[in-house]
Amino acid sequence: GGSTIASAAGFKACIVTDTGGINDKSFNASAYQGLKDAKMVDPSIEIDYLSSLAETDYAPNIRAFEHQGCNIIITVGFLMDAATTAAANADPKQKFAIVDDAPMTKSKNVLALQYNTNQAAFLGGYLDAATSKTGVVATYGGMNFSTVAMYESGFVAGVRYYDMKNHAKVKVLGFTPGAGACTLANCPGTGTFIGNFTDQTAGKQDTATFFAQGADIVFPVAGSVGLGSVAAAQQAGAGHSVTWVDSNGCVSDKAQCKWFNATVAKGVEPSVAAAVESAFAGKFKGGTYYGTLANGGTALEYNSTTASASLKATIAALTKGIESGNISVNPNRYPGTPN
Amino acid sequence: MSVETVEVTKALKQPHGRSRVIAGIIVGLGLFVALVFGLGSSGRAKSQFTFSPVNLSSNAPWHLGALTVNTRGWNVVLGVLIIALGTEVWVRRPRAPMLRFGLSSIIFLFALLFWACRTPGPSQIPFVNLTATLAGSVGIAMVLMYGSLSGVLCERAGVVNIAIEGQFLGGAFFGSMVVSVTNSFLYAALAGALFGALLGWLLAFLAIRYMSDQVIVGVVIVTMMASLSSYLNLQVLTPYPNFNLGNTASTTGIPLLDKIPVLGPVLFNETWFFYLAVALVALVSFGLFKTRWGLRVRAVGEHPKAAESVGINVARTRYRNVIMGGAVAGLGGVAFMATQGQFQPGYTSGLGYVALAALIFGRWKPSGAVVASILFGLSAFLANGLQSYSVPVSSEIIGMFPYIITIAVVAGLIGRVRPPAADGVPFKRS
Amino acid sequence: MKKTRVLVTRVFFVTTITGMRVELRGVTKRFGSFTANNQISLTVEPGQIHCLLGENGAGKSTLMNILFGMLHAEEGEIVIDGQAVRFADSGEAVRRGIGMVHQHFMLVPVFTVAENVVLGFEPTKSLGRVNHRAANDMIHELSSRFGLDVDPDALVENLSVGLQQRVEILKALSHDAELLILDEPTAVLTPQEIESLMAIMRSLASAGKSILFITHKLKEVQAVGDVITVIRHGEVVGSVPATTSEADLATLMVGRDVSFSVTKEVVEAGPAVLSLRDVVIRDDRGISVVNGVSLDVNGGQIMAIAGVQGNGQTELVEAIAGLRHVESGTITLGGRDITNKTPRQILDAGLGHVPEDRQRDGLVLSMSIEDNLVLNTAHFRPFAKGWSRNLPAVSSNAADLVERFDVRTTSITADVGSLSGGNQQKVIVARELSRPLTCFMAAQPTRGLDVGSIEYVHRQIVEQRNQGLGVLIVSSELDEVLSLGDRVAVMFSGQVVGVVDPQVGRETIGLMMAGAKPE
Amino acid sequence: MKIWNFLKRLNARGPAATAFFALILGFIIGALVIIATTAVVLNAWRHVFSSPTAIFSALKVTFDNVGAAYRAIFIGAVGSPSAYSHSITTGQGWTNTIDPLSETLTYATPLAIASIAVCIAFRTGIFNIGANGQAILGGIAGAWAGSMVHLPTALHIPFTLILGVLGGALGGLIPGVLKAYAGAHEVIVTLMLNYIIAFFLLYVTLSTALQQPGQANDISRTIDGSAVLPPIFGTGSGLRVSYGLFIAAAVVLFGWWFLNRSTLGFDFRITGANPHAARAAGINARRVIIFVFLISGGLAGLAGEVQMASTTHFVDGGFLIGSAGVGFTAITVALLGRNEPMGIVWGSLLFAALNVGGRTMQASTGIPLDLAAIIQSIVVLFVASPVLVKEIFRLHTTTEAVQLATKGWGQ
Ligand SMILES: Nc1ncnc2c1ncn2[C@@H]1O[C@H](COP(=O)(O)OP(=O)(O)OP(=O)(O)O)[C@@H](O)[C@H]1O
Ligand SMILES: Nc1ncnc2c1ncn2[C@@H]1O[C@H](COP(=O)(O)OP(=O)(O)OP(=O)(O)O)[C@@H](O)[C@H]1O
Ligand SMILES: [Mg+2]
Ligand SMILES: [Mg+2]
Repeated sequence: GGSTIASAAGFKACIVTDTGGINDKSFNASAYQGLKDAKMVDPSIEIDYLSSLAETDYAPNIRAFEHQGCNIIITVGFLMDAATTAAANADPKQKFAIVDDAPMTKSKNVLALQYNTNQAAFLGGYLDAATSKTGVVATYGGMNFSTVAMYESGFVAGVRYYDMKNHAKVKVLGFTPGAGACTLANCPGTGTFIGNFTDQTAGKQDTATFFAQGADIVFPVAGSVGLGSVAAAQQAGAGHSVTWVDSNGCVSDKAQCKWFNATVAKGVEPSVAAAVESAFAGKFKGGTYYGTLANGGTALEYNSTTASASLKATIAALTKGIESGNISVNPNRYPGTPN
Repeated sequence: MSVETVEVTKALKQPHGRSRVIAGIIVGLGLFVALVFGLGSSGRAKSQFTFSPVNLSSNAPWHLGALTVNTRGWNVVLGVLIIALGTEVWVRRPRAPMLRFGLSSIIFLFALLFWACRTPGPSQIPFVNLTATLAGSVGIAMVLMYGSLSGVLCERAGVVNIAIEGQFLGGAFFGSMVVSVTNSFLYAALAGALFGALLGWLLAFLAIRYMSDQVIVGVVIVTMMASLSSYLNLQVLTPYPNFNLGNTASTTGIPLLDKIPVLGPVLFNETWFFYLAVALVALVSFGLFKTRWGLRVRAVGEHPKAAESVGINVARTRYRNVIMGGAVAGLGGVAFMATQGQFQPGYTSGLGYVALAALIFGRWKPSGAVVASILFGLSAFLANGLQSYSVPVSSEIIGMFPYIITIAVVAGLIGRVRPPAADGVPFKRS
Repeated sequence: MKKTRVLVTRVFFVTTITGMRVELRGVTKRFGSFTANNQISLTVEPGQIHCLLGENGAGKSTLMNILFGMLHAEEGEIVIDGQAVRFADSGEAVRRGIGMVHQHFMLVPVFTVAENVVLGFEPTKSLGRVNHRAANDMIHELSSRFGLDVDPDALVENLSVGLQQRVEILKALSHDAELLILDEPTAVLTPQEIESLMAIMRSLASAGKSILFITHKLKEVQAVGDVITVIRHGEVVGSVPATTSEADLATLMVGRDVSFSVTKEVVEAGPAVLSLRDVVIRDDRGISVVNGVSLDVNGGQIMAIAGVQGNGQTELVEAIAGLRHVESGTITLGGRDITNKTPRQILDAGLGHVPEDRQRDGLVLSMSIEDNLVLNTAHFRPFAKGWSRNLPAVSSNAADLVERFDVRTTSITADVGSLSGGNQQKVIVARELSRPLTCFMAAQPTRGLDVGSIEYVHRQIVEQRNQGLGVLIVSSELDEVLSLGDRVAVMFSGQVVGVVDPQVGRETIGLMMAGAKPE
Repeated sequence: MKIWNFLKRLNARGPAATAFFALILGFIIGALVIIATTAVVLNAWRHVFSSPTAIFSALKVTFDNVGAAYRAIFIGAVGSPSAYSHSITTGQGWTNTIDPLSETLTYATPLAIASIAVCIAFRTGIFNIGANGQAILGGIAGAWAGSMVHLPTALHIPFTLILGVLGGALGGLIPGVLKAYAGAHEVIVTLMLNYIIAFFLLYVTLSTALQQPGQANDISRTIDGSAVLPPIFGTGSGLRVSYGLFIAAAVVLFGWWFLNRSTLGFDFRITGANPHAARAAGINARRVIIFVFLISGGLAGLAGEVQMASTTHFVDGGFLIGSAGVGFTAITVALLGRNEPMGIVWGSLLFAALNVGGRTMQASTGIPLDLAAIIQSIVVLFVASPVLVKEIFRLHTTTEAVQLATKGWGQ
């Protein structure tokens, strides 16, 4: 658990997690990790967390930290948008950073951390397409949120790009991009969505279905639901694998490492750490931070993938291309392989 | 007297009113299938059945190709089939109309799948894999079997065990810890069963010794386990992640049998938790209805005073059964964990309560519980499976299906099936 | 045949006609502050039929349950053939040769006769399987030995009460009882069945078995008893020979003189207030239990329906009260058709109803006396003002009725459950009679009541009749029917065998109760 | 021993005392849970094996940790004594001082309402486990009325409240009808409905006009200011306790009147205590069952509405889900309050204090908030078994086991 009773002295960075708690092996965990990283860099930084059991806890949790004299308060997720904005307006001197959310109303003392995950997901899609034995890969989401769909859209783009470049016919199941580009404001698309971020059973069943349809790699964008995919891969046996999201699967979940071939990471840790350090250095500025491949705000991390050195080289090249903007991550730019 | 007996058996037909309602609903389903899924789809549309199992390593020597059928024709046939079931209920008023209802809803879901995977059509997936579907359902069905079997043991002795969900959670939690440490599912199973038994004892202790309201105690045990497991998850599993490695049990195929097409991979290539469940069902079934033990248990559940008057120790019998029931439910939790992997707070998502419904559906008989579990398992799996076909129904609505079916079944049944007479009634030693 | 013999004898003690001498010494049993048995001593000799007589709640069943090991006495001891014994549970009592037929049957309805008889002492095969064959053989053997035949494979729930009782007796005998306890076995039997039961008792006694026989019916005591022990409020008030006169016995029981005859002044019958026409009713299992009953109850007249339990009276009463669906036929109350109307409508039409099972249908035991006295009138003035209850009115009403109907209680706010059976009955009668009525209907109005209370309830009923109210009584007590009824309708298997004048005498009516048409 | 005798005398008064002792037991077991799961404490005890003298330090560590936890709960729920003395002497900083109390009341408000809902059902022999689902429906209905309909405050607040009630009543109608006409056991039906309603909540917040514009997430529109239940001390104060408190008070009064003084409530109690007698007394069981569910559901819905309108002002996919479920806590509160409206007032204040204080405990000691829930369920286990409590404390009274008459499956 968190640290011991607060002392107003010294610099204090605090995080209010949403109902997922700091053990969700997803962005609550990553955000907390970001605080720890910051403490690594500068041990004089005190850190603390509060997890919320309900939306009604957000406001009081934030207030509790204000009373404890936290210098910067990190909040996680769109649900805390309202509470954060309210608190921010009530106390303009209090610094806030909110993870993975585009605030409805901007405020000077709130830094919104957002991530163009489709860039790294593009690489993930390319990797999976290239390493798939069956020529079928699949993805599914927790709920059809733009933050979720953005991963899937990038993933599909990556697969299609692979097919186009290598005249391959790798199919991708589970997500069909809608017309138009995918932005954090709006990322159109339809496909398989579990309906929540917790029901492992459903995740396992959908994954089993995908496997039954010939897929051998699955890319779940659904928080702990993804663990169901891992279970399914274990049962389906060798040759089946999972590409993980948000935070490195082999770190958050060592035991399962061999089932993860890679992780499309959302750079929550570095961005949160950066926010804290800037505040510590007194250089904090409100506004929006966009995580990209370029600034490490999103990245493809290899786990147990069988990818060859040459493939990794190609992917490195693609990374450059995306950073420079020469390669688009919009799936609609590439012809898809019809199912 | 013998005359009366005859009359009674005659009288056991269901009352008109309700059978007709059920029949109406079934026929409605059938019409919907025939019209929407059948005639609704274009005449050219085709749907595919495939049979090859997912796990290629245990792939069978056989290879069944895909079965391609005309969507419209096939669904019309299925629709007519359902309608037939409905009319049978209407006319014959059979004793188990809800069984017909269960079958109809399964057929309905299959028809829906066929319709969803039709080509040309919106779905990316042009086929339904029967083997995978059945195999997946068996996973859930197994857990439900453990749950409802636990229910049978408790309620036949006259104690309502509504805490099954809690025993699932407890079993899953400790099972997951033990297996993570010892890497042996045997120990995990023992730990889970032990903890389940402990919860069973708690229920028995309060319900029998202190005559507390069994339903209340049961529900509170569930909430207690929910909060306790979530608490321990944060206090123990977070700091020590290798207490929750979440390795799943491997399947062990039964030689030869697992080579049978379709059935092989579904029934004879399972984890030993599944085989154990089947064995337990057979065992309890035999015990309850053939042996002295069973006769006495049922007497206690039907008329405890009478049992006591012939020197049967009601309290002891109930303790024994409720504790056994708890152990079985705990096992169920481990079995669940063994197929789902890593423990998450509240990840049994109400299966324990569905198991109760299965128990009622199965008329407090182990054999009935099996049938019910399979029906519920299938419906739950199909409902989830739907999400991978882009059906024009939002996933939230689809998610409701299994629970809606459960309610329908329970609503259709209670008052017609007869629970043990003293079920849930505390016994005061005169 | 031989094989099964072996089986039987292996499981059941070999019958030895030795007889048994049972002594109770200073037995005392308390329930909380209430003493149900106080220093009770009595002796049963081998081959003796020993009768226990006493008011309701005098403590008879309690005493028997102690002897049978189901209850444990605070003081005193049980001595069998000279040696003191202590039974942890009734199983031990049974093994020691004591059998009991309980006042409330101890049979599992969904089990077969055989299963019920062997329960607790099951003959088994390999793997602990129950040996049904051996069980059946054993039952056949007993049936033939004591002339109690019943189909071992029949489900008990499908048996008539009389047959169920046979099963109880078989059960007791099957364990080779030397002492047989019969707790009010005759309450639910036809005169004929009672006769055969008494024959059985005599034969058992002559076979050397001792019998403890509990009943409220003085005639029976005199018919079969050797010795009669009378208990009042938990204490033995005397042991007397069977030759003692009814009057003396009654006085012993109640502690004062009791008048058996009900004095009825002559009132000429008014018009019909309640009439049934071709009424047909099905029971819960869908079997038609009342088929085509037509009947008229006139004002100022008591129509008494006689008949053995389970011949449709219960369902008939429920149907009249609107608690059971009428398949066909019509019921009119005061000229209004009340067929299949709701209980509410029927109550408002002026039907007073004293239900057969008072604690189930008549009272809410966990509620106060005053609330129970307005159970079905709480919605009306003066007990309600708009949507609120008028509690002062409720209390004054209770105070008044408790006084008028002599309900023995400490306070009107006490739970009805804490009242004695008879007083509970008085509460119901008081409630029903305190409403404006067209017809008063009472089912088994004095079942389980002692002579004192019976006397009181009867007087109330006759009073109503004298004031011109139509009264319908359903009773399985022949004496009650004869002493109360102006007309007696006898029901058998769902039909009215005939409506006769009570003067025709108990034999005729007894025969009619067994189905014989009146000549 | 004086205190002991006092307690015994208290206990002679019956139920209240049972609850009191159950509470003590709850805290004791809670302490054991803390001890068994806190590393430092366990380490301290491990040393005892090596050097027995270490037992004192071990005890100290134990008491420090447990003490810290429970102190935090108290401070978080009631406020810190020092703060009070400071405010009293200087008259300053009252807002911060009473903020904990305000939070406790804020949490207790919907809890009390929902508990009355559950209690009325219990007293009729019906176990409404679906109160939570009904509360969610109430919240949804309220969110709709508050955000999609625009009215002046004077009309808007009543309108949203009524919609909340209707929403909950609708949720109650389903199990009511199924029980009355099909004899379906309410426990299973309402349990399943809770899951269904959770999905429905996601559906409306994701796929209907109620979804927050410009949001792809499962979050509803925010209700108009005119529909918000305003804080008693004004928005500026930062104290959240709202006028919903008075609604709760009204509901408690209603509950008391309904159960003890109304004719319909009398019918309910008769039906609950003895359905057969009720039928014979001309009470229409079906009507009663449906009314119970309408009233119970309606109140539950009101609870959800009040919670939404006085705290978050919107609903989202997690509204009252899981550990947040006021409707579930309400069951335990109703039991704790022995199904008496006054008892429920105390019960909800107590459990609210536990949850609110639990937040502070988690903040300052890192012990998870779930501990509060654990303590609560243990308390109820004991409350449901008064005889056990008496045996543990060697007390002799006449109070019988809780009479809730939840029926078996029969109906
Ligand atoms: N189950 C019980 N618990 C507590 N007290 C009881 C119980 N049953 C009876 N009593 C008390 O014992 C007293 C005697 O009850 P009982 O039923 O024996 O009366 P009774 O002798 O049968 O009178 P009646 O002839 O009117 O039935 C009653 O006043 C009653 O208060
Ligand atoms: N379990 C009990 N708890 C409290 N009081 C009881 C209990 N059982 C019986 N009594 C009371 O003890 C007294 C004796 O009851 P018992 O059944 O022996 O009377 P009885 O002589 O058999 O009457 P009846 O002729 O009606 O059978 C009654 O007042 C009864 O109410
Ligand atoms: Mg008796
Ligand atoms: Mg009595």
